Amino acid sequence: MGMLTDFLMSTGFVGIAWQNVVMILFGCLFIYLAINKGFEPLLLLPIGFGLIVGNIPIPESMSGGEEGMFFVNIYQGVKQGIYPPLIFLGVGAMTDFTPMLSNPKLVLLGAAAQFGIFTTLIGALFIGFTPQQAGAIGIIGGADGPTAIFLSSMLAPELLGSIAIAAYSYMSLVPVIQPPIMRLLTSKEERLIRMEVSRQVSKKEKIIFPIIGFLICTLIAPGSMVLIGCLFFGNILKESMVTERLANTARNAMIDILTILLGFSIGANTLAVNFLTPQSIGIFVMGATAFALATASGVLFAKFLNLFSKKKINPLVGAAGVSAVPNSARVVNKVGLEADPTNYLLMHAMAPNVAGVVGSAIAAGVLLSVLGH
Amino acid sequence: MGMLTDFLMSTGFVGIAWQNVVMILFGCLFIYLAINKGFEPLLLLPIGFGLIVGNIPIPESMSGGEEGMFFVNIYQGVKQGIYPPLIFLGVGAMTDFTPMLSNPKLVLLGAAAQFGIFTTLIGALFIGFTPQQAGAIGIIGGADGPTAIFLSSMLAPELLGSIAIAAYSYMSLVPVIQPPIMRLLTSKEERLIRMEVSRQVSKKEKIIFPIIGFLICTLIAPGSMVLIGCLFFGNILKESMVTERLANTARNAMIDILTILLGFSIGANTLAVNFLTPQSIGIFVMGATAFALATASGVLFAKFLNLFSKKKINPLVGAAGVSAVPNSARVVNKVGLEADPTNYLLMHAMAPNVAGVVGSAIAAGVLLSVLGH
Amino acid sequence: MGMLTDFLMSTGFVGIAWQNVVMILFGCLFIYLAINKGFEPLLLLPIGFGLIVGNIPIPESMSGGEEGMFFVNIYQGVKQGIYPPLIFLGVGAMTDFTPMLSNPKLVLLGAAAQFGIFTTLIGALFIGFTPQQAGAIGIIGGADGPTAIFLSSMLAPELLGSIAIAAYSYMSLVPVIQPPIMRLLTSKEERLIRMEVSRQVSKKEKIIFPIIGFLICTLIAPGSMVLIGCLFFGNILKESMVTERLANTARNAMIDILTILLGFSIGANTLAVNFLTPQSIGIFVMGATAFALATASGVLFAKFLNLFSKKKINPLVGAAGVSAVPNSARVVNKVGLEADPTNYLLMHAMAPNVAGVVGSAIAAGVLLSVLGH
Amino acid sequence: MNFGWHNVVAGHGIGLMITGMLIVFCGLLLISGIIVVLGSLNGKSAKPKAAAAAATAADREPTREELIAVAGLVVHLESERSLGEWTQLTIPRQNRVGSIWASAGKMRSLSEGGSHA
Amino acid sequence: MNFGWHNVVAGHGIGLMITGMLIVFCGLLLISGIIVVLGSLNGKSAKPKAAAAAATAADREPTREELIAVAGLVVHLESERSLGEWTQLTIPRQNRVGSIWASAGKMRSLSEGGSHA
Amino acid sequence: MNFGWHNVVAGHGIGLMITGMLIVFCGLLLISGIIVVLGSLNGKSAKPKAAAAAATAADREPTREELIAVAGLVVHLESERSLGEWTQLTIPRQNRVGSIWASAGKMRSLSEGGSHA
Ligand code: NA
Ligand code: NA
Ligand code: NA
Repeated sequence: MGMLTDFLMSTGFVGIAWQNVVMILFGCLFIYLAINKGFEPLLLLPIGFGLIVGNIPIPESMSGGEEGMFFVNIYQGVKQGIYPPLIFLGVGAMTDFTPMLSNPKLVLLGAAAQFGIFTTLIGALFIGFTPQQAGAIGIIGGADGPTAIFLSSMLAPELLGSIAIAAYSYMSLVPVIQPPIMRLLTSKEERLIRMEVSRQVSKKEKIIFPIIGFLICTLIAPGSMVLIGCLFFGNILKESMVTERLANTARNAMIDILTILLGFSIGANTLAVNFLTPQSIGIFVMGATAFALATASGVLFAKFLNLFSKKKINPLVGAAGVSAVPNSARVVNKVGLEADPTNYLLMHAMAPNVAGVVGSAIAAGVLLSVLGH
Repeated sequence: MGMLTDFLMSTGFVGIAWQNVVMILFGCLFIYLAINKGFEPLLLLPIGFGLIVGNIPIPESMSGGEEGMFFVNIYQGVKQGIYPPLIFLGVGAMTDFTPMLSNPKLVLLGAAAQFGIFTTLIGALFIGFTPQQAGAIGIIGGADGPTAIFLSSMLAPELLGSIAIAAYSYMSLVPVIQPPIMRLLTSKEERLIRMEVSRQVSKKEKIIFPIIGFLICTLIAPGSMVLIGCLFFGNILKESMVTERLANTARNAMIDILTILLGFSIGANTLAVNFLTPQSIGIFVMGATAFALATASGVLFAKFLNLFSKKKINPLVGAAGVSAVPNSARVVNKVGLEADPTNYLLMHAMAPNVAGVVGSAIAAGVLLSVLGH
Repeated sequence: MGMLTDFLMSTGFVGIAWQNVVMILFGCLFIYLAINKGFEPLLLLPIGFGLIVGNIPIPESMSGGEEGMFFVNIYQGVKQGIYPPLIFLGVGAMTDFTPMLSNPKLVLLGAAAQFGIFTTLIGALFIGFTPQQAGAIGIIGGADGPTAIFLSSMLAPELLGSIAIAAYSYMSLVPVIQPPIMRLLTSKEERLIRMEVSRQVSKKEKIIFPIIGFLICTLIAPGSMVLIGCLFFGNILKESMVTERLANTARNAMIDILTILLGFSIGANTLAVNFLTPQSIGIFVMGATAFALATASGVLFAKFLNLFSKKKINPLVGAAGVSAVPNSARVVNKVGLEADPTNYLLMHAMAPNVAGVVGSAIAAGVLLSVLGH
Repeated sequence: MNFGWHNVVAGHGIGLMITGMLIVFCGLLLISGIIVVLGSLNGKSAKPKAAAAAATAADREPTREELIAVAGLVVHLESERSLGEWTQLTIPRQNRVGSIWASAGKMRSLSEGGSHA
Repeated sequence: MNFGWHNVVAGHGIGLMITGMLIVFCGLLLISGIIVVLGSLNGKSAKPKAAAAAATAADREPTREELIAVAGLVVHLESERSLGEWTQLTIPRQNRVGSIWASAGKMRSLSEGGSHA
Repeated sequence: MNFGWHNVVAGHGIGLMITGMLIVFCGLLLISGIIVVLGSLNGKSAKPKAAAAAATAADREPTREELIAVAGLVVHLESERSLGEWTQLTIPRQNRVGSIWASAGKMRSLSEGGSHA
């Protein structure tokens, strides 16, 4: 039975390396976190299972096999930057900009929080990443999955896996990372500040905003055209009320299908050689700093604004500037309630929260046009 | 800060031209028409927003940027004629051929209305378009979005944007364009004609029809194979009752996703250089004539048929031959009710209405096989 | 009117051959079977209509026409093995492995039934098929649509149409093929055997199983990575309960869209030259044998197991090893009730039934790695 | 663009028009002919009672029983859903063909899985 | 990887940071400015009563009538569904805008087909 | 096609069959082994009461209260829908996990958006 031995030689057991095992364990870890700890399951479960699938040792004899092509094929949508913008389109179709429209002042907090992106970029440069890699790592501080994936697929595809995992992990760790920083940087009095109820927003405003918003963002940062374009296109589909069925499909069937393909293919294409590197450690460390710095700068900028305005802002709200919609807004609400059980900051926090999405898309645009190719 | 100035040089403000501004204004116009005037919002809103996105000036330094590739990528589905037939499949899964099956005689009115296509073709040739372009322009008279887009993507891609916009605009202007022509060409007596109630149609007929219908159309006009094939395939999915779930997805999730991609990518790939041309004016003028002629020939042919048959047809019904499902059928019903508030022509008008869809697909097939490369 | 005659020369009537007619009749036959006899309508209806569409004679003058490209384009997803694994993903999202988890012993029956695959392979080799073709034909015995299509697209694309049609036809003929064999190979006493009620399965088991199951299968048969990976990925999306919306879309919108594209494009790309061949007859004969042998080996292996275990298995259950989920399980239940109207075998039969799906995916993996390129 | 009739001649405009309209008319004429034939074949089997029933069904108010039935169906689907697949095979699909619930129900039944797998 | 500040200098880190934050702030500053303008324009047309109505609608319990209405709607859709397209054009879409039923209804109405075709 | 056993020999038919069946059996044998292990591990944590509850839930008729509850839920979703996102964050998702309404509800809640963005 030469053929039998041949076959046995071609099983996965032959040529299995410790890297494969470690990667598979990582996959199991992310699945565990997704299911038992509720870490962004919609992304981390597919990525985790993808890691397991992609790191099964395939014997030489088959490495060129067409069947291995499947994951290469569905990964094209990531490589060529097709899935993330379309997912962003669906996100736009579920995002409600009303809180932002009713609190224009709070929009600036969403800008301040992007400070985390650029300080992290410098940190990444410092520890020896290339400018392109540093940009991709910095964007983790944007706390925006599609933006991070889109940018790193453009600037540093080799880091995509680690960056995607870091971004989504920290987005779900927001309730752990943010509160201590928020408490550290604010006084009890500040946490007690009540903000006036926000004004009504007319349907017309909601429809005009996506158009004007898009024009401003892309004229200032042409690199953000695709992401911002898709985000606001999805949003106008939703707000116009005349394309309800398109908005519905965009935020349900379409975004789900793309999320499955995105997560699964990213996982399956994240191999030990790219993931089990000192760089990955650097990425995770940098990512944590990015989130911390973003939170801090949001809070501090809110306090800074209070120096000049009579209507005080509750500085906690600044922490919501690191999008991670809607987790960080919920964290703000929670911490606010600790200080005063009757002071609900949620709707106020949603303003910087969605502004942060736009902010990091602009930042990604800047990085893309400066560092792109 | 050489880098800062560099970047400012790379914003959209630099190198913005009046063409960009005009195109963006056009985009806003179509969005306005879609939302406030209800002009085919499912298509004109995506196209309109796409126009805005696609005509933001991108500085030289980035014109080759990968991120610009996104719209090129999703446009492939239009260029290679993939989206329109699949949308047609979904249309088939929502179209009901019953009225046509119960009024075979009225089918001919759907043929007569295609006269608008070919007269417009001649007009387009006359004012100097190439035969291919003329064919693509003529098909606007078919009043059928996917057919028009499919044909022009094959014959005259450079005119695709203008033709798509013209087609959908006029389809929603049907209530404005048709009534005067209908009144002009019919006497009060004719508008009062009552038509006998149509016969029952058995489930079996509904299932057999798509198959036989497809064979006839494609044997006579092989060029219409793809469009007619998808239309009738979608319809049999619906009528067979055994593939309900496929029909459901085809007419909901699938058609919605494709409509988003189609409209958005067409808009984003319609640039000033192709759109702001005297040709576009020609296209819009020709398009209007096409609709007018189609309406007229439908009505007149109905009167012509009345010369020979004892069971008189209400000539208004002929106007529904210009598909534009179901707008023109509704217009017919409205004008009919003006003459006699108890004479409902809607179900009768649906017959030439759906027949018109088949008719223009056949016409497209002819043009494709004669003019295709 | 030279042009008119030109055109008439270009209609489908010219150059229509008897092969076209026969293929179209076959298309009608499959549509009839799908609608009136309920033969796997979700697949056979699209394939049938596709056969009609794809076998309309296209005149030379147009054979290179872009519009013919449509079916070539959507067929890419089959050729490159993209649709079947994604469909398998959706299948995973609707499959319930609970019966299998609660009856581990019955899993082996799912293995025994795969005997049909390899005996058929030998038969196919015997009558002169190439090893690759023989492998693709053998997999028909797996009674698993996506697996059969995936494997034949890899090993013998030229036979894909016939194999797909054979596989789905026999899957719906299971109620006709299996009972006689089951009755022939079992005694009345055996058919009366009652099996003990199966144990409860915890949520945790359901979540851990897809992961471990995948590792075992792919380490032993790396070639099954893609199919098994997608199957179990879909299943964990379902069982984890935290990605409900993804599982929902995977088993509804996504699988429906892919099924439409798969069936329609397979049909349209199955031409007379590949289908009207003695080989096809061979394929259908072999397919029938495959199903019969699979059923027999399942039943006999159950009897074999009974020789060693005190807890007797009802050998009828062995017949469910030929997946064809859930038809064969229902057949088992029916035949069981004939013997004893109070002996419900359905849930017991589901165990080998789903095990059979895994089993044939493994078998496909073996064939792929041994015979691939 | 240079206007003029010569363009039309050069582009065989008239020929195209005649050919085209001829084809379109042949096509739809044949179709309407076939429809007539089909109709006469199935003419006997036309079922007006169905139509009548339909009309009434559409017009009249839902009865108390129907309200119970509908809500009950929802409850059933809810419980079924939460129980998972143990109840899958108990769904009475046949008598819910063509209803929006049916599709919802089918989605979860293995039988659909089978049709795909 | 070789640590060190020289990497930052080489990568124009500081320049990038300043440029970037500048752009981001400009962008969002402009946006918030525009929002203020928009708000003042439509300021008059703010409708608090709608909000109030909404709030109440969200709070209070569904009345007996609503229960009937809802179940009735389901029944209506069921029957409509089983009847197929003969009743398509009778769906009162307008007054169900934005409801999940509406979309379900629209799917089956030709008007949507038209928007696509 | 030339019949004959030599084809089988040339194609290593027997070898393939033995190898294949061996692999398939190994695979499923291992799987059933693992299942046994898994089962014994979680054996203690088997919950028959859940099953019982399930069974009853499936069998018995929906009560009056449930009818109200269901219709009420529909009404709630309706109003929620028409109000848009102001009520988004009020959806009690937790206790509707795995229900068809839940998914409908989730779709509209920003939390899902977050999971994607
Ligand atoms: Na952000
Ligand atoms: Na038409
Ligand atoms: Na099988």
